Amino acid sequence: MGTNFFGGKRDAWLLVIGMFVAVLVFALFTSDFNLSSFAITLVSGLFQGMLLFLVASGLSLVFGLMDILNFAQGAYFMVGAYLAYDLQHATGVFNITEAVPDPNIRFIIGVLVALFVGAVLGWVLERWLLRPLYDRPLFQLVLTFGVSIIMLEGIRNIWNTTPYSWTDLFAIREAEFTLFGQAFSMYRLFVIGIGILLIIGIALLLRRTRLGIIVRAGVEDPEMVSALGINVRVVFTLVFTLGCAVAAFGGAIAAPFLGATISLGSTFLIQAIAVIVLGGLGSYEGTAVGSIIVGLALAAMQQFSIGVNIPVLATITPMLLLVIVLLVRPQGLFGEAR
Amino acid sequence: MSDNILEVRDIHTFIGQFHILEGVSVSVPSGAITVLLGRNGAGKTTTLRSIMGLNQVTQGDISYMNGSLVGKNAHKIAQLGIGYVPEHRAIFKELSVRENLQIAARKKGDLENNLDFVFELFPDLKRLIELPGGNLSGGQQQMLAIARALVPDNGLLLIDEPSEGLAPIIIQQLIAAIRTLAANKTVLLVEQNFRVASLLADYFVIIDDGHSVASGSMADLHKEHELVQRYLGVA
Amino acid sequence: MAQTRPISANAPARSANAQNVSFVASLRENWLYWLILIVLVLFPFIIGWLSGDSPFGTPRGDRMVMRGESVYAQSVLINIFALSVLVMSYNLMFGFTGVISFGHALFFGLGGYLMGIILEFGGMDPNIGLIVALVVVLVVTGILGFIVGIVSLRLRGIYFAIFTLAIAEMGWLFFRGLSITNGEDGLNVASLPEWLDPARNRIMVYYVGLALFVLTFVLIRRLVNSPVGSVFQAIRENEERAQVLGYNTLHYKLFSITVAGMLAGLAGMLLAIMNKEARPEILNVSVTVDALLMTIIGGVGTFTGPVIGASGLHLLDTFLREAVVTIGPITIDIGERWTLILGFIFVLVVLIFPYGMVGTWQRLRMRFKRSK
Amino acid sequence: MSDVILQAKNLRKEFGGLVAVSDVSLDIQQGSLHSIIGPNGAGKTTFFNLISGKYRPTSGQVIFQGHDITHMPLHQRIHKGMGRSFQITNIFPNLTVLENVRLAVQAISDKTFNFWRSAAYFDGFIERATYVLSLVGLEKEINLPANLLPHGGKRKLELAMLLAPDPAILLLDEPTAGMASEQVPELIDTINAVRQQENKTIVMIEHNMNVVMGISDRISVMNMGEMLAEGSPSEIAGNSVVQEVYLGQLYDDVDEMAARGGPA
Repeated sequence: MGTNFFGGKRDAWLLVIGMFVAVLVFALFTSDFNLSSFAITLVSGLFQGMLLFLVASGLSLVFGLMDILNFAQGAYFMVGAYLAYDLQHATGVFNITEAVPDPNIRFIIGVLVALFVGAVLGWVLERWLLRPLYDRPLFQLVLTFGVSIIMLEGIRNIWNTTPYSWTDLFAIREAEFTLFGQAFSMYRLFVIGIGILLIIGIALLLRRTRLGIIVRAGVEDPEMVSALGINVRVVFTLVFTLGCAVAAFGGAIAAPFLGATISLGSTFLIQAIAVIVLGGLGSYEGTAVGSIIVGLALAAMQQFSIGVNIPVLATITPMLLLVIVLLVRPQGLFGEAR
Repeated sequence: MSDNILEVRDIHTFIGQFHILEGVSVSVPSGAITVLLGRNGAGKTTTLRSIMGLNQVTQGDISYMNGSLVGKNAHKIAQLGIGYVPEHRAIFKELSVRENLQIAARKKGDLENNLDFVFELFPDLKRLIELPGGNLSGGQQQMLAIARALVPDNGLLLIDEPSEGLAPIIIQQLIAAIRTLAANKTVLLVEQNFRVASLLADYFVIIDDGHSVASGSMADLHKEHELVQRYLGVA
Repeated sequence: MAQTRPISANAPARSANAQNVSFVASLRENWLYWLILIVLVLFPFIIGWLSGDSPFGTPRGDRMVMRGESVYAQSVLINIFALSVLVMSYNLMFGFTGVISFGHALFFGLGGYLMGIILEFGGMDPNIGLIVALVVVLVVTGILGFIVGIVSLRLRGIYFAIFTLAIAEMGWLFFRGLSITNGEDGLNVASLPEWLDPARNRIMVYYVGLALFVLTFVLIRRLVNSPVGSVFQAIRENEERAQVLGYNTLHYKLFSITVAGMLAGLAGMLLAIMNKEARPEILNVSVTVDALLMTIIGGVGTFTGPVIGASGLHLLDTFLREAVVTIGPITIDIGERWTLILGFIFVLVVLIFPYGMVGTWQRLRMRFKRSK
Repeated sequence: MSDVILQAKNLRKEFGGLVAVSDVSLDIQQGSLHSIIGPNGAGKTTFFNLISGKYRPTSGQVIFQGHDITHMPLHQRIHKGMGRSFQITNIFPNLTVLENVRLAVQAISDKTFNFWRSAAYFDGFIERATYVLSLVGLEKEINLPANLLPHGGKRKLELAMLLAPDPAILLLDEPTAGMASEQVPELIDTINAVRQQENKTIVMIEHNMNVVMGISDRISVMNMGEMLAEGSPSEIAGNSVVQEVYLGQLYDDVDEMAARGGPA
């Protein structure tokens, strides 16, 4: 991975740099070389990229390690969003506005509860439903899909189908900052910051800790890891739980911007799948880089599609990018050629 | 036979629908090197994998230091002190040599205590320590695979085809290393190459078509020309 | 995926000189299929007789739409036909050839949309429009299947699956945003020929649907039992070995994908006729996922599995959606929780039937036979 | 040398800098049984993969019946009359024995791309398949799913699939690998019978020296990716270089070293 930064993966990195340059040039072009609208594109792109990463990172780690494409990942994102919304606002199921009058603290509580619930639900799914199916990968796919339906319906039954938009503001959601003369909500910066911290955090976890070494080894050859005396199944459960928790966490911190809606999960899931395949399945750096590229491209395309008045252009961007990358590099950016 | 550290009794193993082992028995005396001989596809590798818990044994028993291994998960078996060096090495290519060794440590101090011995045995590894495993040559990977099994305090090593695809000069080094490490470990070896096997092993078991068909001391095997020709095809 | 592979679907080969008695033989061998066919042909009349409603429907309301028990039952079956054809076509590619695609919805949806666009904007006589639509759907889905196949079959396994997903998602997003087809609201298909208008002549739509269903079933059965079909299965079992035998496996996979795509297009046409509209949902990935799930639940690589999976789930869907169950003091509105129940059904079937319903049944029967 | 059926010219294959086969040339005479021997890792299987088309050579040429087939894809070589077996048993496990062979017969027929007619067209295929199965002695097992055959039976099935399209040359990769020793003579008889009845050219990799010495017309010896020697069985048995490299020298210094008690 990082040890030979430009070693075996030189082609991939060259391609990545090329794509970055192309996307940024395109963004400059769509903003008519106006720095303040370029800044909008940049911030919005990074923001969307980080949200994508929050769903994609878990998906990618789980796929790399266990060969499971977790179709329920989007539902975990949604659970996080709904929980955070509910705990923040007086409407909904749990009303803690009187017990905790400070909206900032309520937000923190919401995020933590989302993280915790995501972890618990992730643990249940892996430990009790997926584990009996380890030698039947196709059925694992069906199962995660069934679980995503159950979770979606659960949400529908608890919170009904009306979309919630976030109304209860708190400190960083209100604050603003200025870039090239353009004012932005501080909250975008906050999400970007969280995303960057998470990218670095997971990278450090993978590089520096014993668990990380085991996970990276497990991606290559889980059987050999177990033959070295390590209980790989426990590691599987741990990583799966972590992936679901991060997705729910992502939903929670996305909610102040995106609100909580029924279609949130499927949109992010499909885009996240596009990201991890584009980045190369099983490659963490591919997922990180892919998230940012797709996020930036999305923002630039959004800008562009407003200009030409073809809104479809923006929504198909992640898919289009994926198709192009796979045609150029069938194994994705950082995937291993077979 | 209390001085046999490992006793495999009449095991049967399926891989999918294929009945691979149809009655294999192997006794491994402690402190010695035992070799499994036999031709390609005879079931030697499956025997090692069955001992290690990587293939499910459906019948028969495997006892290690008087406890049964049958039905145990691979990681539990490894924790009992059995080191496994698989066919084709199974080095983690993305991990550095150091990380490949680190991951094998089962408790604090494993790596520190045994690293000197490992470097003494395979001095090459010392200078390659920060390189990704995938960048090593075949011989170096084989050394790393054996070194990895030496990091924890294993009493028994299962080594599958150490000489496969290696140049003679490397094979020489490996033979010397395995002999050195066997001074205080028990080794069960799979070796296709009869010459290498003769140089290493004290005892042999011949496996043919999923059955163990002969066993004894290696010194005696050299007199059994008929046996050698029949099962091993060596003139 | 070895565990989902069925025992060879090939019937034992019969010798050629037995061909004149083969009809009788096939009657004896396939009596259950013939029986089901007869029941399906008579179905509108049986329901009509049982319920007392006319099988052709009774005009009601100011728009004089044909209604009645029999007509309603027919519409349930028409939906099942369309769904079964879709799932059978998916199974041809996935179950018999071993190609996993996540983009099947594209072909299904294009069938509906192309027909709708031709009928609504073509300005042709509806009968001619329908024939033109049929030809265009077959040609476009065929060519598209071929192109998607040729471009993407060099991708392996999951990369191919996700590539097809991306293509299909773009199709969905495109039609969802396309204003001439009313975007998310969908395109109304009002210009159907009178004889095939489900509001007036439901029974004709029923027989057209039945014909498509039977044709697809027979086509797939013959195809799979033909020389080409045995190569499909060889590819599923061991593609490299098939190459080494001297087969250009790319050709066969392309053929399988193309035929599957065309059949899915026809299924989409049928559904659009029945609903008199084409909505973007028919292009959504959930259509593909449904086809995949119904195949797996019914039995991958079996002839009847997809039909059983499709009809079973659709029937459950239809009847449980409005059901209210009262057990003692507890009243459960199943309809409200139907999708939730569906989710549980997926989970349970996966845990209980390791080879799908038909696959598990076949295996049990084989084991029983062998032990006898 | 007009009756050379297969010719390898300076074949070379590198895997990421590692030379697996180093400029190997070889002529195979029409109708001969030519064995390739050598220690593990000598590059025999890689060489086979180059001839049969599984790998593309880094450089060099393969000439078959006068045509350059170096870049011909796998499936076309079958139609040109080349058949190849595998070290690992490679069959269609869930299809019947007959289906396995029938597919092999069908592969070279012009009726291959028929997707409607069923029974009628299968007849000719089945006739040939049954004949080939009787040739290898599997006539009783034709309706068994292939994965239920014992190991020796699977190797015979492989041989039958190989013979089915009536190839001009057979490439056998360790045909006796993994067979019970009692079954080996039977397989050798089968190979000999096939060779005489059907007048095939056979190229074979084999470990079992008895087999090799007993039935080969020519033997080539490979070592470390290079072709070391070629000759009749008696020439090879008497060749001192071969003796040294394949059977002796490689390990003589190992013996020596062992005697000294460690590497220098």
